[in-house]
Amino acid sequence: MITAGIDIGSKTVKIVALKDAKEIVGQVMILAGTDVKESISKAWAELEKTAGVKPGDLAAIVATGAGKGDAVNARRTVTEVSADAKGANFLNPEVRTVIDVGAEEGRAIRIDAAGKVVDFAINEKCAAGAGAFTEAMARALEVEIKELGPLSLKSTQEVAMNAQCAVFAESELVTLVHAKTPKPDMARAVHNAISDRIVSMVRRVGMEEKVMLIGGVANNVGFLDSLQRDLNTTVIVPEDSESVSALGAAVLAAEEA
Amino acid sequence: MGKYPTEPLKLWNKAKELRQKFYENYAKAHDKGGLRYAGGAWTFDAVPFGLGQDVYSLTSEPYGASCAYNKEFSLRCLEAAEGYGYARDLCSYMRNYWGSILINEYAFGGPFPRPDFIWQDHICCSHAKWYQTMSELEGGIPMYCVDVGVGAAPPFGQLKPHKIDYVAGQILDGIDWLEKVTGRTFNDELYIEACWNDFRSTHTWAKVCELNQTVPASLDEKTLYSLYVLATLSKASKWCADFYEELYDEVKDRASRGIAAVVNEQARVMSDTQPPWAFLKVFRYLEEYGCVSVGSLYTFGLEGMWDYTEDKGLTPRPMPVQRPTSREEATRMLVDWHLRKPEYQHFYSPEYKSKLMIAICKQWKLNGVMLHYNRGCEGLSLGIAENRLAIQEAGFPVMTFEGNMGDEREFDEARTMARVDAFMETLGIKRVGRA
Amino acid sequence: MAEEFWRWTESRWHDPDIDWKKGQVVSAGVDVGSVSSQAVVMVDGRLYCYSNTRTGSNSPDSAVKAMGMALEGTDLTIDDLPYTVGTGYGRVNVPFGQRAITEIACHGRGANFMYGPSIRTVLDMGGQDCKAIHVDEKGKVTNFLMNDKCAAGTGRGMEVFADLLGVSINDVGELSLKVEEEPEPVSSTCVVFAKSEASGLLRAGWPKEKVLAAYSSAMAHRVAGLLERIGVEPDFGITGGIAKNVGVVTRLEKEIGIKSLQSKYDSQIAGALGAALFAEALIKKGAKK
Amino acid sequence: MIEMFQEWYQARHEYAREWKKKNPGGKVVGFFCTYVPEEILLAADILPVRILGSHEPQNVTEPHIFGMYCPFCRDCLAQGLEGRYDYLDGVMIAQSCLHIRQAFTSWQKHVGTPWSYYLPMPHHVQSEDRAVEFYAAELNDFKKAVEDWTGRKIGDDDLKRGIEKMNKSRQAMRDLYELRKRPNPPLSGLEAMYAAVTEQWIDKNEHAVVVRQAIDRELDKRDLGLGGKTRLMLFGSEDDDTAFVKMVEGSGSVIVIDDHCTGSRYFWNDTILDGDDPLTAIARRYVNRPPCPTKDWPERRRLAHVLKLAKDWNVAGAIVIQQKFCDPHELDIPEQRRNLEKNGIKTLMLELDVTVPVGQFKIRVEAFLETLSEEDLF
Repeated sequence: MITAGIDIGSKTVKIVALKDAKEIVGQVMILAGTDVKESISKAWAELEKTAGVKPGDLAAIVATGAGKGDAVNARRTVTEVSADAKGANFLNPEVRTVIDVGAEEGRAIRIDAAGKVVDFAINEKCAAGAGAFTEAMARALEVEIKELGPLSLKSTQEVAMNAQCAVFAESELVTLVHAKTPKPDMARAVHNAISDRIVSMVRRVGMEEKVMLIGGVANNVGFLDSLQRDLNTTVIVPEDSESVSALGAAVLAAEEA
Repeated sequence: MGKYPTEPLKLWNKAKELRQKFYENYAKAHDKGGLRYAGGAWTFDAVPFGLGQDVYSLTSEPYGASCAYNKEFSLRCLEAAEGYGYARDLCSYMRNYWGSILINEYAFGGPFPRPDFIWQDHICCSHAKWYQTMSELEGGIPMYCVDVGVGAAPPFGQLKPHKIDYVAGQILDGIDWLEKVTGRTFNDELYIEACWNDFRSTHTWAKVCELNQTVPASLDEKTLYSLYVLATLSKASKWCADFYEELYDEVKDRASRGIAAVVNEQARVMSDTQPPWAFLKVFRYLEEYGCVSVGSLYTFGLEGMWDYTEDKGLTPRPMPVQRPTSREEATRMLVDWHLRKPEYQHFYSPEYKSKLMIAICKQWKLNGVMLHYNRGCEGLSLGIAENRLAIQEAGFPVMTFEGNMGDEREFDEARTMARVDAFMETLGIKRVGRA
Repeated sequence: MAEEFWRWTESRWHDPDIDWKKGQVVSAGVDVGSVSSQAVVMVDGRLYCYSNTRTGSNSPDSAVKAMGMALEGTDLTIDDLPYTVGTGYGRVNVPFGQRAITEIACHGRGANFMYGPSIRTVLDMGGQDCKAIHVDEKGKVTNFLMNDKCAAGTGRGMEVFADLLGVSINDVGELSLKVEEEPEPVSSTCVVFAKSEASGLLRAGWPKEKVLAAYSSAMAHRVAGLLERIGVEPDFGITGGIAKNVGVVTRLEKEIGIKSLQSKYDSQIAGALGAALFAEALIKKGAKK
Repeated sequence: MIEMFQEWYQARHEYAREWKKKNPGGKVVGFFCTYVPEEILLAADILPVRILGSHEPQNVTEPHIFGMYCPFCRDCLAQGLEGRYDYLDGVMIAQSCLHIRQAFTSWQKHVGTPWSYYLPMPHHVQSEDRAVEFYAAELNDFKKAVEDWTGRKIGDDDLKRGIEKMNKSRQAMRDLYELRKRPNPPLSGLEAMYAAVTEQWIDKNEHAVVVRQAIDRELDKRDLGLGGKTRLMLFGSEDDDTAFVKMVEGSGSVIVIDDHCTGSRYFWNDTILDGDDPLTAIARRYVNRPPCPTKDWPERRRLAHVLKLAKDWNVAGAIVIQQKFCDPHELDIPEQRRNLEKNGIKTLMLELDVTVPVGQFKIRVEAFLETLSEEDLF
C-alpha cells in the first residue's frame, strides 16, 4: 500500500510517498508559484516522473501546510503541528521535542513515543518570520543567505542585538555595519537573536530529549550552533528537513487507509 | 439533528432589552432632572444608589466592549486616543472609551453624554488613571476613587480588620464627598437596599454558573457573556438581582431537561480573560468540533461570588445571614464581600488563580483550556502564563492564543483558527460540523 | 542573488552652465543612508551636481562612491571640496567630511530649499525610519516625530513588497493605482506579517496591482497617523524615495486632505542637499577643513 | 572616589557575597520596588538589595510572563531564574505596578529564595491619613514577619537606627545632586546614575561615606568642561541603562537631573519622626514621597514636581523614558510632556527595551539636541 503526504507551503510544495507506512518511495519539492493549483499539479507530475507514483495509485493522501485546502485529492487535511510530530517520530522514535523553523512561522512541539502531540507553541506576533528575518539580515550584510551560517561560525565575540522586530533589527544591523563590527560577529548576533526567540518557545512547551530541528532554517549551521548552545544539547537535523511535514502527512495517510 | 435537544433561552430578549435600557437611561438621565455618573464595573456601585433613584451610571469596561463590537467605530476611537498621545498597548477598553469622548460620539447614538461626577475604584494600574484622563478630556469632572489594593487575604482566609477599615474608610469619606458634589442628602435606606441587591446579584450569578456543570452544558460562554454583562452594568440594582433569580429558574429547568447549548457537545473547554469581542466567531468555530466553552473564571468570577476550599472546590458563597442596619455596617459588609471575591483575590496571587481554574477544570468536567493572552488587559492577563503551567501540571491540555479584547488590529483570525485546529487534533477531537 | 527589484536605480546630474572656479563658495553634502546614498555639491547656493547611488556594506566607501559619481564629468575632485557635511546612518564615517549632522535637520533644511520657505511640515520616508518634521521659515527643525517600534510605513516595507511581487520599486506606485476600486487595506502594517498576508492574497488569485493597492493604502494610513500625532501644518512636502511613489502619495494626500508641494529636484537628495546648505552656512562663518 | 560607584555597579553580586562573609549570619533581602520600607530591614541589620535587570537578551522568562509585560520585569525575573541572586535569604515587594508584581510572584514560585513577603503598599496616597493608618498597620505585620523570620525582636530604637541610616544616605545623595545645579556640573549624568543606582544595594553607611568624600575631596573643585553642553533632564520609567546615558552624553549633552525610581525619587524625602511612632513615621514617608504614576491620582501631583526639577536644575530639554509596555508611565507621559512644553521645555520621548537600539536612538537624540542649539547653521 502506498500513501502520500503533501505539504503546500507559502514558498514550496512538497510530496512524500510512503510504502506500507515504512519506506519512502518518492519525494519531491518544487518552488511554488503564485498559482497554487498549478504548483500542486506540477508537484504530482514531478513525483510521477521521479518515482513513478501517480495519485491514482495511492491508498490515501493527507494534505498539510498553509495551502492544504487546495489539495482537492486529499482524503483529509491536518495541521503542520500534527504532521511535524508524526514525521519526526517516523524518522527517530526517540525524539520528544520537535522544533520547526520556517520562513514565516516557528513552532516548538513536545511529542510522546507514538508521535502524538503533547503540547505545542507557535510564535506570536512580533516574533514572526525567523526565515524571513535571516533573509533580511543577509541582505543588510550583503552576503548570500547560504553564506550567513558558515560566516557566523567564524565569530570571535558576542554582540547583543535587539531582535524582536525584524525591521528594527535590520537597522540595528546597519548601525553595527557602520560601527565596523566584523561580519562574522554580526552574523552570530543574528542567529543568537533568532535562537533566543525559538528557545523561548521551546522552554514554554518544556524541552525533553531528544530534540529534532526541521524546516527551512534547519540547514543553517549558524542557527543550529546558536540553538545547541542555548539549549545546551545536541540537536538532530534530518536530511530533507524541509520535507518532514509532508512525510508526517504520509504517515497519517497510512494510518487512515 | 444533533445528539442533544436544544432551544433558545427564553430570557434572551429581556437581557438584551435591559442592557439597551441601561444605556438609554444614562443618556436621558438629565431630561428628568436625574444625575449621571461614570465608574468601572468593579466599583462599589451600591454607594451612589444612596443619592436617589434617578442616578444613572455608565460603566467603563462594558462600554469599551460595546465600542469594540463595532470595528469601524472602534477603529476611529482607538486612533483618536493614539492621536491624543496615548500608547497602543494601553487597556483597549480605556482607549475605546477615551476615543469615544474625543470624537464625541456615543456608541448608542448621539454625542457622548458627559457625566456629572466620577465614582471609581482602583484595582489595576489603569482604573484611577482612566478617569483622571477622562476628567481632563471633559474639562474637569469631580472624581472620587476608592483604592482596594489591600493585598491578598492570607490565601483563602479572612481579611484583617485594618484592610477593611482602609477601604470602608475611603467609602465613608466618599459618601460625604458625594453629598458635597451633588448637593443631595445621602439616603442610608436606599444604600442598604442597594448593598443587598449587590449581594443577591453576585450570589445568584454564581449559582447560575454552577448549573453549567451539567453535561450537556445548558449555556455556552457566548451566551454567558450576554448575561453576566448585566451585573457589570448595575449589580446593585433591583432589576439586575431580580433578573438573575428569574434566569436561575430557567437555566435550572434547562439543566434538568438536558437542554444543550451545543447540540453536538463532545468536548468541553473554558477560556480565560475577556474575549476578542470583534471575533466571538472563534466560539462558533469550536462548535464545528462539537466543542463547547462552558465559561471561564472570568465569566464565573468577575460578577459571581464564590467560596473555595481544597476539598469542595468552588461553591457559590451563601447570602449574608441578615441585612445590615446602618451605613457603617453595610459598608463593611460590602467591602468584605467584594474583597474576598476570587476575581479580586487572584490579582495578588497567580497560584490562587491557578487553584480556582483547576477547580473549574475538574468540577465543570473539561477536556482542555483555551487561554486568551489578552494584550488589551494587563489586569486579567496577570500571571496567565503561570496559570498555563499549573493547569498543564494538573493534567489539562492548554492552548493559548494572542489577541486583544478591544483592538481588533491585534487579532490574527486565520492563525488563531489554525491554532484551534491543531489543539483539537491534540485533544483527538474530530470535526462533526455544526448541526 | 536574484534580481533586486527593491533597488532604486542609480543616477547623477550636473549643471554644465556653472563654472565652480568662478564661484565664491563651493559646499558639499553627502547622505549615507541604509539603502541608498546621495551626494550634492553647490556653488554659491546653486545646485552644481548630485548623485543617487546604492549604499554598500561599508559606509566610507559608499560616501566616496556617491561623491565620486556626483563629480563625474566635472573638473571638480573630492580634494577640491573645501568643506563637506555628512548625514544619514553613515554620517560619522565620511572620510572627506568635516562635520556630521542628522538627516532630520538636513531634510528639514533641504526641503526648505527644494519646496521654498513656506514649507512647515516635512515627511521623510527613509529605508529604516519614517519622520514627520516641523520646520520654520529658515528650514530649522522645531519639532519632529519618528515611527515607533512598528517600523511599518518606512520605505523598507515597500521594498519588501517590490521584491515579493517582482515589480521594480520605481513602478510600484503607478501600478498600485491601476485598480478600479480601492481594496480593503491589508490588516497588518507589520512588514513581516503584511508580506505573508500578501502571499496569501496572491495565492487567492489577487492581481499584483490590487495587492499593492491594499498595502499602499495601509501604509498611507499608518503614515497619516504619524503626521496627525505631530499635526500637519501647511505647506506640506515629502522627501525621500517614497515621494516618488504616486500610489502612496495620492492616498496619503487624500487621507490628510492636504496636497504635497512639488519640486523640480529629485526628492531623494533632500538630505544631502540640506547637508550641502549647512556646509555653505558654516563656510561663510569661517569653517575650514 | 567617584569611580567607586561604577565599580559597585559592575560588581553588585560580588559585593553582596562579600558582605555576607563580613557579616556572618547576616541576611540579604532582595526587593522589587522602592516603596519597600528599608528602614525596617536595616533595623533588623538586614542588607536590602534592589533587584534589577542586566540588560542582556534572555530566553528564560517566556514560560512565566506573557510578552506584553514590560521587558524590565522580565529582565529582573531572568536574573533570578539564571541564579545570579542565589545569595539572597529573602525577597520582597511593596505593592506597585502589576508588571513587577508578576515578576515577584513568578520569582516566589520558581527561584526558591527561602523567605518572601508581599507588602501591600496603598495606592490612594492622596487620601493621606487613610493611607498612612493602613500602611502603618501593614508595616506592623511586616515587622512581626521579619521578627519571626530572624528570631529577633525589632524595638523602637532599632527602627530609629534604621530611619537615621536611611536619612543620612538620602541626604548625601541630595547634596550630590545639588552640585549638578552648577552651570558647569562637576559630575556627568552617568556618574550620577552610578551613584544613585548603587545606593539601592550597597550598605547605606558605606555608600553615604563615599558620597560625602566624593563631594568634599573631589567634586567640589572638579572641572569636566561640561559648562557648554546642553543641559538635559531624564524622567519616566525605571532606567539604569548606562549604555543609553553614555550615548546621550556622548552626543554633546549633560544630564543634570532625573525623576526615576532608580534616581531622585528614591532619596527625595526623609522619614521624619516628630511625634509619630516610628512605624507611622515610616508609613508617612512612603505615602508622601514623590509618587510612582500608578499612585498619582486623583490629582496629577507629579506634574508640578517634575516641572520644578526641570526649572531648579535649569534644563533646556527633557528626555522622556518609556519602558516598553510600562502602563503607569504611558498613562502619565502625555500630560507630563504637554506640561513641560507649555512651560518652554522641549521633550523627546524614547521607548526603552532591555537592550538599547543605539542606531535609531542616536539619530533621535542628536536631532533633538540640534533643535535645542545648532544656531550656527542658520
